[in-house]
Amino acid sequence: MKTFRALVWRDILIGMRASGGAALAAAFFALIIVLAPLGLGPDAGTLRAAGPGLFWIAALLATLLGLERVLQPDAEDGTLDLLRLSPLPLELVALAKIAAHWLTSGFIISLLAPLLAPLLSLDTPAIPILAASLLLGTPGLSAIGTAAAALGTSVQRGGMVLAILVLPLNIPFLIFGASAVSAAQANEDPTQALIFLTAASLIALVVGPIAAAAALRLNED
Amino acid sequence: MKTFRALVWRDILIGMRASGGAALAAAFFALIIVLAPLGLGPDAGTLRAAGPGLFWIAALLATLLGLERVLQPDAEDGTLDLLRLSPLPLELVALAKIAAHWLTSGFIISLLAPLLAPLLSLDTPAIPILAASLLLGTPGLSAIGTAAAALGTSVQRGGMVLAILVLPLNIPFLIFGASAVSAAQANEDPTQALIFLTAASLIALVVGPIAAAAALRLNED
Amino acid sequence: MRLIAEGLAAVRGERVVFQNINFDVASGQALVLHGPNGSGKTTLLRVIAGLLGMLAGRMRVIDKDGAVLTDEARDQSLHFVGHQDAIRPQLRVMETLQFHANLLGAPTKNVDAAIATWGLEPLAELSGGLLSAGQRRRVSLARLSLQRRPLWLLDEPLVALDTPTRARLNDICSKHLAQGGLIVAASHEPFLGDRRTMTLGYQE
Amino acid sequence: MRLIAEGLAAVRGERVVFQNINFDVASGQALVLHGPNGSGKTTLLRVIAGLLGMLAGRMRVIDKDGAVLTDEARDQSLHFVGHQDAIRPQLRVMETLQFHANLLGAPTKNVDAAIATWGLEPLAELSGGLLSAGQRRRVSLARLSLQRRPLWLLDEPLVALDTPTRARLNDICSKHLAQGGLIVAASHEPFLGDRRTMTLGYQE
Amino acid sequence: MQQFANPQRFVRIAKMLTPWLLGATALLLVTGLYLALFVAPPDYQQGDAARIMYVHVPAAWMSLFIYACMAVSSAVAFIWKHPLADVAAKASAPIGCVFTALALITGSLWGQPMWGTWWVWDARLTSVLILFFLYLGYIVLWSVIDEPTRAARAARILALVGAINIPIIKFSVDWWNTLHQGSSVFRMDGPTITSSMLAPLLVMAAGYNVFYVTFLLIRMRTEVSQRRLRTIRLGLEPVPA
Ligand code: HEM
Ligand SMILES: Nc1ncnc2c1ncn2[C@@H]1O[C@H](COP(=O)(O)OP(=O)(O)OP(=O)(O)O)[C@@H](O)[C@H]1O
Ligand SMILES: Nc1ncnc2c1ncn2[C@@H]1O[C@H](COP(=O)(O)OP(=O)(O)OP(=O)(O)O)[C@@H](O)[C@H]1O
Ligand SMILES: [Mg+2]
Ligand SMILES: [Mg+2]
Repeated sequence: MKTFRALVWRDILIGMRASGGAALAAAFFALIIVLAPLGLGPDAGTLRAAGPGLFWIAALLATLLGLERVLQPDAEDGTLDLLRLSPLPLELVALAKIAAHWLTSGFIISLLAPLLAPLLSLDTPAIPILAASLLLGTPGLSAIGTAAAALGTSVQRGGMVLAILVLPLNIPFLIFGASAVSAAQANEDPTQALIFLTAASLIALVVGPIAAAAALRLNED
Repeated sequence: MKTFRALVWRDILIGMRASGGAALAAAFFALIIVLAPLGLGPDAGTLRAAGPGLFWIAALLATLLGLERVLQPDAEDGTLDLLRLSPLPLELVALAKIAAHWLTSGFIISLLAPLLAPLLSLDTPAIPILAASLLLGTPGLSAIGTAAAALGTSVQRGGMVLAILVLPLNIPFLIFGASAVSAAQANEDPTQALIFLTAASLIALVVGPIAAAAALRLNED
Repeated sequence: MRLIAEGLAAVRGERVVFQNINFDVASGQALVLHGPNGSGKTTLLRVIAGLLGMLAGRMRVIDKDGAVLTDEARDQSLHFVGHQDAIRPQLRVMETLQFHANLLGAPTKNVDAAIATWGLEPLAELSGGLLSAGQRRRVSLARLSLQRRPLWLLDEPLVALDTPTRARLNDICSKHLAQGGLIVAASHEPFLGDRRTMTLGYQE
Repeated sequence: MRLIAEGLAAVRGERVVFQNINFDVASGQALVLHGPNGSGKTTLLRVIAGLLGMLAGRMRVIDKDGAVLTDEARDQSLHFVGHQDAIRPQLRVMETLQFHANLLGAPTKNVDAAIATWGLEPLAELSGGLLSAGQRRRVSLARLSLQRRPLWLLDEPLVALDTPTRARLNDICSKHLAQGGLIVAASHEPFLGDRRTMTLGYQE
Repeated sequence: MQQFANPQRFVRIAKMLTPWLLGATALLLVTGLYLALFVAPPDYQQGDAARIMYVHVPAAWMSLFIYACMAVSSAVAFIWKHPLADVAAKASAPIGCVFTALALITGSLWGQPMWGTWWVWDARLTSVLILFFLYLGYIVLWSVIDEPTRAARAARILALVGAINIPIIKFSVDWWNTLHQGSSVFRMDGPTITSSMLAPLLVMAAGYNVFYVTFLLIRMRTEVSQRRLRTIRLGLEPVPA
């Protein structure tokens, strides 16, 4: 447990001190939301309709951004060898990586989103649903992404391409997330979409670490 | 000249073989465009209105993505030292980096965009304008980005954050680019917007390499 | 404790790097691997650490009661110090060692002792990115002192170290052997008075 | 050609790493830098190469006609082989050396000669990421043979090399000196029979 | 089991079977198409457009079935390290990819007259699109890793993780209210479709299946001989299984 915490903390520390980390994901997210009206034109109706989708697309892209730094540097500088030799099971190592990635991306984004909501003319009742959907959904995105990053470490010439290959797995998150917020905007009940979103997240959080650990063991060659 | 070509070719080669490169930027771009209807809902009217902006936002983000790999690895593995000792002036080194980055991002994207246009229900007359605006504008984005990346190498703890700081400089490209395409969709004349776009690109292509070279010289400690 | 290898063979990519390697190292003994570049010294050390699969052969670590250790138990009774030093530029030396202690499952208080053993006091607050080549190596060797483990696997430990530190490494290793430890090391220079050496073939 | 340094001093970050360094190396001479880890050998080599600014002092490279070289001319009359090897995992050894030849402004046909000189033929088609430690070093030393340049700056050139390659490096350096070249090298081991050494102070 | 474990024997047997299988494929597909286009009655609601069904439905079944086969062989490769299991999974992927594309294309061709649109983002359609991406990803993964042993291990993981999608596709029509209709053949309580329509459907399905087996064997044979060539070329001793 102590090792687990130490691992999460180290990744957060590096993320904060190095190129970007939490700030990077948050800035990227904010940027997409700020740029949207510039690109789409300032019509409140269009923005309001596009809002839920834009927020979720932005979240997807922002979590994608940091994935290359989740495991690649560890593989390059030998830390991965030490992780594999450590008493902590690799599944928990993967979970720690997921946690650190989420805390520096999805979590920050969820806190940031309500502040940015007015920029896209989001209805007030939809704002807590936006935050909730991001909080519930982004852990799943981090889990899928980390599993992809783990596969990436074993691919000499693959890297982020893999993350993009796994992005199809993120589509359900986008659909459920955006439809929860849209439902709230239309005064409908977002519960069902949120339940599906949570289920997807939970599945990803169970399967992701197992797949990531299997991929890390793969380096045994 | 031969050195210049060799430098461009090497970066393209590494990009193609390593994590992503051309494929990455293209896939990222395509992904944003494919995800857009998922998030925004499939209404053709909304998509058509949002289309030009979405394409340009996607282009901005896709060029941003590869910037970390333009100079950071060279700084880390000592290639930058050799570049500084080489007879090629650092301004030309920077220009070569810009060219390689553009060829593996903006250029590919410009070719890809017309194929993706139907997904966002873009009008047929707007499609060549979309391609033209991307071809004219993205070199400027690469130039600004490379200058930012050069600054990044001299800042121990900066990296991509700088790219995001420089993104405000990219806003004019977004505005002129999107409005050229929108004008074409509205059967208006896109020439003026395209001229502004080209001007912005040219300025960036002149100032960018000079700024980047200055930033690289800064490492002299 | 004993480390016994029989008929080991390993491939890297498409090439058989070595074949039919046999050795038997017991408590208090050191084995120094020599051989030309690319002959598979690093590969062999990684195979022993379980970081790389072997193509053929058998490797056993036997504890003092004669029982064969499981893979997990083996992982926890060895230290691996390779070419790569697992030092991140963003972390201070102190933080790096604390993290390594955590990974080993060692109490964090051992960090101070390790810092003292390797003379890292003046560097403790420096970021990893600012260290000189030899300073990095010292930080990475300091892992050895974070937790007592019997089997040390050292890949070219002398590289980049200055003369006093080489002597210190030699002392620390000799003491480790005297206390019943085992060392397998790769080196291009004489190491540990070359107690027992094995030369890997020319395979290029 | 002559390399003359007078009263050199350099800072890294907040620290004065060395001060008041003087030397004078002429054609055919080698200077080997010794000194503990962190004493500034790497820093000094980078200052000589012009990659790092100096805090105080003066450094001149004088050609055989007695004229002081400009910074550009100096850059083009030296080879710098540092700790970092500028080898990208995605490029094959052959491609890496071709790229380095281009950077030096040397004709690409020299690559084959360099490969032969350093015994890299079996590795030419291997990706950089697959090389062993010593093989990487050899590729990076092969830069020396891509173009004839008088001043060689070598940072711990012996590291990771096997015994035959050490001998080869020694021969190549001796030949370079015999042809009127200059060498400034940092090393923790005896190098070039330690013709002339300078020991940097203890600064930790 | 042991006799198939030997790749040489596998190649021999596969070679022997290939002409027969090719013949059977041709026969079944021709019969199936004839029955579908000329014998089966037009649908009382949809008219002749419903004939797309005989191409679409079995293709959709195959897309699921082949992925399931890939997942199972990957699991076999994972657990028993059987040398042919990875080869089977690798050889299946492009065939499955083609069937998925066929299901998507015929589905959206059918969607235009039936739903008035080529495409909707409902659960069934979206999950099949994801399946298509997974096939592509699997193929790309094999191609980006040079060493077959390593690529095989990475691909296994992707195939197994992606298998989650299969039940989602299968049950999406029950879990969510979608435009796409529910199952009428593979049901607990037996098929609910008239036998005049069921017969051509089943003949087509059989034809697709034999097609799959045929090309699977051909592709596996090439793969096995390519690997042998590679081993010889690189001067490796045969790796003990
Ligand atoms: C691109 C669009 C479509 C896709 C991706 C798609 C996908 C699928 C899949 C995966 C199945 C197999 C389901 C199973 O085995 O349980 C299936 C079956 C079927 N589809 Fe589609 N479909 C599409 C469009 C359509 C349309 C437009 C129709 C007609 C209204 C249709 C009618 C059917 C029928 C009748 C079945 C057989 C169900 C059964 O009896 O088991 N599909 N489709
Ligand atoms: N994927 C691969 N394909 C072919 N050869 C490979 C591959 N990976 C590694 N090699 C080769 O395997 C050998 C590995 O050698 P290893 O790193 O074990 O050498 P070493 O004895 O430690 O050498 P050094 O003294 O230089 O450290 C090298 O010759 C390397 O070129
Ligand atoms: N920003 C900084 N702040 C403080 N100290 C620094 C900074 N950057 C470098 N240093 C210190 O400057 C010294 C640089 O030493 P240098 O790399 O030149 O040593 P060296 O003699 O080559 O050592 P080695 O034998 O280990 O290669 C080191 O002691 C290092 O810790
Ligand atoms: Mg080695
Ligand atoms: Mg040094």
